[in-house]
Amino acid sequence: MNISQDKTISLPEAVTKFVFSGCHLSIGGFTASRNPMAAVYEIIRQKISNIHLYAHSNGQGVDELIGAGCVSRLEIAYAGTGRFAPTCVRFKKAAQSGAIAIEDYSNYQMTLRFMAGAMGVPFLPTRSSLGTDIIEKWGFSRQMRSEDPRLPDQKLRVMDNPFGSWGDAPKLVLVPAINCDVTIIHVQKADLEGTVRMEGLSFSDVEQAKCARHLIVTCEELVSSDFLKAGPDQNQIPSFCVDAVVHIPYGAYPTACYRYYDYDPAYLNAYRKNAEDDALYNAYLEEFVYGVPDHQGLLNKIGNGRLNAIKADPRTGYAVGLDRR
Amino acid sequence: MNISQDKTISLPEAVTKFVFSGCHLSIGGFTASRNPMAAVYEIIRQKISNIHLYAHSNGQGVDELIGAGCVSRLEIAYAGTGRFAPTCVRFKKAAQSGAIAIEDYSNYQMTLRFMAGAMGVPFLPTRSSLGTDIIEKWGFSRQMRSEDPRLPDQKLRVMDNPFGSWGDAPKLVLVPAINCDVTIIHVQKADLEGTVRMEGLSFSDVEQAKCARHLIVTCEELVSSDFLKAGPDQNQIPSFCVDAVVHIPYGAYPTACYRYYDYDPAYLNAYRKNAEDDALYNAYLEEFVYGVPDHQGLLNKIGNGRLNAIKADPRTGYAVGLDRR
Amino acid sequence: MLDYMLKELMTLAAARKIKDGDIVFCGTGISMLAAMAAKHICAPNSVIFFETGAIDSLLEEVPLAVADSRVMFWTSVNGNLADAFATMQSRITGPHVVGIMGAAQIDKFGNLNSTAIGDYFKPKVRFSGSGGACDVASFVGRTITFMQHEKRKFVPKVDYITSPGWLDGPDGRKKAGLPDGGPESVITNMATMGFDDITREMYLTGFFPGITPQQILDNMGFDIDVSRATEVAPPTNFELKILREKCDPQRLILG
Amino acid sequence: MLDYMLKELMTLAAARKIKDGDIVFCGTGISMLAAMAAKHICAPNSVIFFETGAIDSLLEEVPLAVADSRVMFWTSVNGNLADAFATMQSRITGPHVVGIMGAAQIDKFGNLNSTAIGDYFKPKVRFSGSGGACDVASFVGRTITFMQHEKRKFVPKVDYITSPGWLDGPDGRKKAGLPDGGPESVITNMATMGFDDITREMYLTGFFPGITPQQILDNMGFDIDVSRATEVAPPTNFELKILREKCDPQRLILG
Repeated sequence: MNISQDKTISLPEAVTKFVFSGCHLSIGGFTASRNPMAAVYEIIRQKISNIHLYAHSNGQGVDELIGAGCVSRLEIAYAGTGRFAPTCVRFKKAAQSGAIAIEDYSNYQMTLRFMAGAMGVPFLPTRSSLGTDIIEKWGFSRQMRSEDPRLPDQKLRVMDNPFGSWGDAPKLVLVPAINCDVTIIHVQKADLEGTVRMEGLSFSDVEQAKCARHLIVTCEELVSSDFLKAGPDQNQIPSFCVDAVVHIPYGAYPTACYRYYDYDPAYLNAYRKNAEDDALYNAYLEEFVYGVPDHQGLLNKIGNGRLNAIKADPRTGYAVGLDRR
Repeated sequence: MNISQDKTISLPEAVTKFVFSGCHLSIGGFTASRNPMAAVYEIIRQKISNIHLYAHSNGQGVDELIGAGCVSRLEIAYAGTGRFAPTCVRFKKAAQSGAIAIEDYSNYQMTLRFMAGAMGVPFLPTRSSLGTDIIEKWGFSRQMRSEDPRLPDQKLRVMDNPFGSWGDAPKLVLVPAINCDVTIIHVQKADLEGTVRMEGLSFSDVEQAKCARHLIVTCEELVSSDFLKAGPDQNQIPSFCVDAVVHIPYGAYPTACYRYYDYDPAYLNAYRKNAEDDALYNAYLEEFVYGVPDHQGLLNKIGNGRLNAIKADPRTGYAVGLDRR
Repeated sequence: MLDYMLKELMTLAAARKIKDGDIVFCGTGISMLAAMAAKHICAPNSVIFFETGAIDSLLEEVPLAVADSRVMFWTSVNGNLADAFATMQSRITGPHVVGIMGAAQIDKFGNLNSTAIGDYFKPKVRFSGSGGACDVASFVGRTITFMQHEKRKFVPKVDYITSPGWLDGPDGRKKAGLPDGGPESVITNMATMGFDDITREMYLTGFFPGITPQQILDNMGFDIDVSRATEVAPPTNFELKILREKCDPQRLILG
Repeated sequence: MLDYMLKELMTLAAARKIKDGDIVFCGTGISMLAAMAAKHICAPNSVIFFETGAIDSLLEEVPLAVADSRVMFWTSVNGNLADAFATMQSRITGPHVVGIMGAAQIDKFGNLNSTAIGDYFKPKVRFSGSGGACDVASFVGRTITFMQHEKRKFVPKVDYITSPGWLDGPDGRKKAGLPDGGPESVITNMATMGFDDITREMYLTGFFPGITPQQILDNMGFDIDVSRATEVAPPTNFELKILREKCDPQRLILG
């Protein structure tokens, strides 16, 4: 909790302060949209390792953290980047080689787990996954769980409806809350104190934001509090949930940020190609992540031509007619 | 479920079609704001009785339905109308005389119960009310519950945390879902199909709307779908949840509708005074409810002078400087 | 000596207990005035929020209900009930919330009744019910309760526990499974009271100028320790100015 | 006879199964094209929605992911994941939802694997995982699954049940505690299949023009009843026009 009226801080400082080796981290966004990529790249540059990562359907951010060796354990529902990578490539390799421990949930279950953390309850119930291997197969063993106080003792629990036939749901799956050390989300607008406005779909970013001990918000635009207060129905996260505000335009690049820019098909396609080959992938990391001092360095390398091509059209919020092959 | 593209209907028709004697009804709004008062008065005029009513902190609407004898059972967290009636008067009389059966919950519990219904789960957990009489004292007896399939067998249940020490919550209170026959909410804007935009606070109207088998939306303004689609981040209820759309300006009067009009202190103060005395109350009902053919009739009786006095100021959304003594 | 009303001192006594950075849950009436005054007096970075979901409302005019349109104007976030109560139940934000409440009855452990006097099933007097009070009292770091100082309100045993205080003593909340936190103080038209760190029993912390501890005891249905009490400082000129000019210029609440 | 691609017929075969008033859950790719086509062909009052929370998106351009900005533009409601899945789990709206999905493996009861081939703990091939698929398959009234018609995909037993079909037969879902509803049809590049009302086993309902039931069986890892199958009607001129001109004019999905 940070009660100051100006929570702005540089991205390297925010990452150094709140993200640490072994930390439990969750990142916002969905597949190729609003991933907090600037923060992801900074985590990679700071060589933070052994991260326990939570996401629902986060694509690019998860894959780059895994590819760079930052992640040791992953709880996830879906690792794909839309048509650019129906299954994230470095994730797939890590799963197949056993390089990281993975535990699978459904999207709703991950959302409910973040929501339970945000609500301050140890679990929430759902009817999803009854009869499936999501219940049967635990990615993290019972022993690993019992030895680690930062994991619930059980992946999930099936229980009989304690209200009998009420609600016509004889059995429920209880999914345990996630209370992570830090969540990072990238949003369209925030003020100095950290009040957040997301535009378009908010995915599960609000629940992820509120379940974390610390919250880093990176934003496209730093706006005045008065600007946000003139339209409070559209703001989602109050300042008292926020620890750090980082103003970083194109902070979701190469994923999309609705009303600001689209995803960059050229980057994502090249990424997938590089990801297929270890040597190419190392060269990618050297050039595009370690080889630049910061996110602006990456943007400089990409160049104004490509950034202009993905600029959002004001009417639709995306780059109309963008070559997406 | 109504799939037509024009769900508009008159208020008498909507009430006749969906609200029936003995039905389980929930009404939206909070104390002196956005109560669906036009619908409440229409229910009274149609002399629908024996209603099982659900609300969280609904004030005026609940009190008028009780006062007119429409309600036999009530599940509620709070029956007050702000400073105009810290405890609703007809509610108080009915409770003290035993005229209606009342079961008490907290506001969060009622909200979670509507939410559970909306989510399709039989219960949700909370830590609220542990150690209190909200758990100990059931307004509806075990026998009444076991005889009525439309009530859960238990008011609520206390359970040990099935995830042990996870979440630092050794015990949870499980509150049962509400799935009522019909919910009525009054909103600022809707289109013909029923997509809803509420402005300002939405209270628990969204959860109440989605937990009901049928949903009646009364609205200040009927707007085009294109108008709503130009700002979809601000719309809360999709059309497939809506059965009937009723265009009824001042539909929340005498309670407030943010950005349209304020509550009417003169009406609410006179109401409280009348409510204290059975004869005065009957005279009130005869004159202001039964004595008018419809909501417009009530507005005509109130007159333009008073309606103008409560007109919302465009900057603030309420009637600045209104005499509220 | 300044001329002030008891209601003003009550409000200010509560305001003084709000710490910078607190997230302040309040209802309407003097609890809201206390929260507003605190922002000007001692806790500039405190945030006022309402159970209806409004956060950091400007409050150009005094709202007469927590759902009043006046709480919706110029806020940081207009949310809903689910959001508001989750903020209080949350293990991260909840401990930073101070809740200000009222009730019809209170006992020595700070348990509150706002539901019914007499038998719940045949109430002599029925009140509004919990509203959010039970939730707040269950969840948040600390609560401040406003009471009128009357024997019938300070009772050995409340007729109905609507909102949990320390329940039956030191381990009451823990045994019931409630979070840490609980009643911090009670503020009346005569005195301020706290709860002993060990026994969790109510004790007198302050008596208002011109009121003796004995007068306070005479107006309660149970005895409390008065040995630790000191006189409550009267309102300062600055405090009164804030309260009267910034918080309730129309005197809708102060009267 | 019209010239058409198999992918076009697959898409239209699914579109024809959507009823007016259905709430259509879809992913990207041909499932979304099927939903879009249905609105023009047979179900004008159907509503397309995405697990990301977008309802009734205009879809001026084809999205390449369900979180694509293209699903956020000109919608009825921009919600979130919690809303979207609650709509499907709801006892009121859920039965009206038809979910269109895909998978890496399917068995005769319509159970789907989109997680891993081989041992879950040492996968030979790892896929993306459930995403919302398990939720949809658990909750909604009926599902339509797109598959490539290959022996290695139609298997006697899926390596991992990601999304529940009829589980182990007629009582499978009931025993597991799942809601009513379940797999309705499977559409491949060769055929359409349904599930028997009694046995819940897959059977052939239609074979694409030019394909024989035997060819279909030759490309499956288990036998199915083919006695009830008829030839699937080829795309009409109108259907093709809708699909090509209204749904995917840039041929981003149809290729």
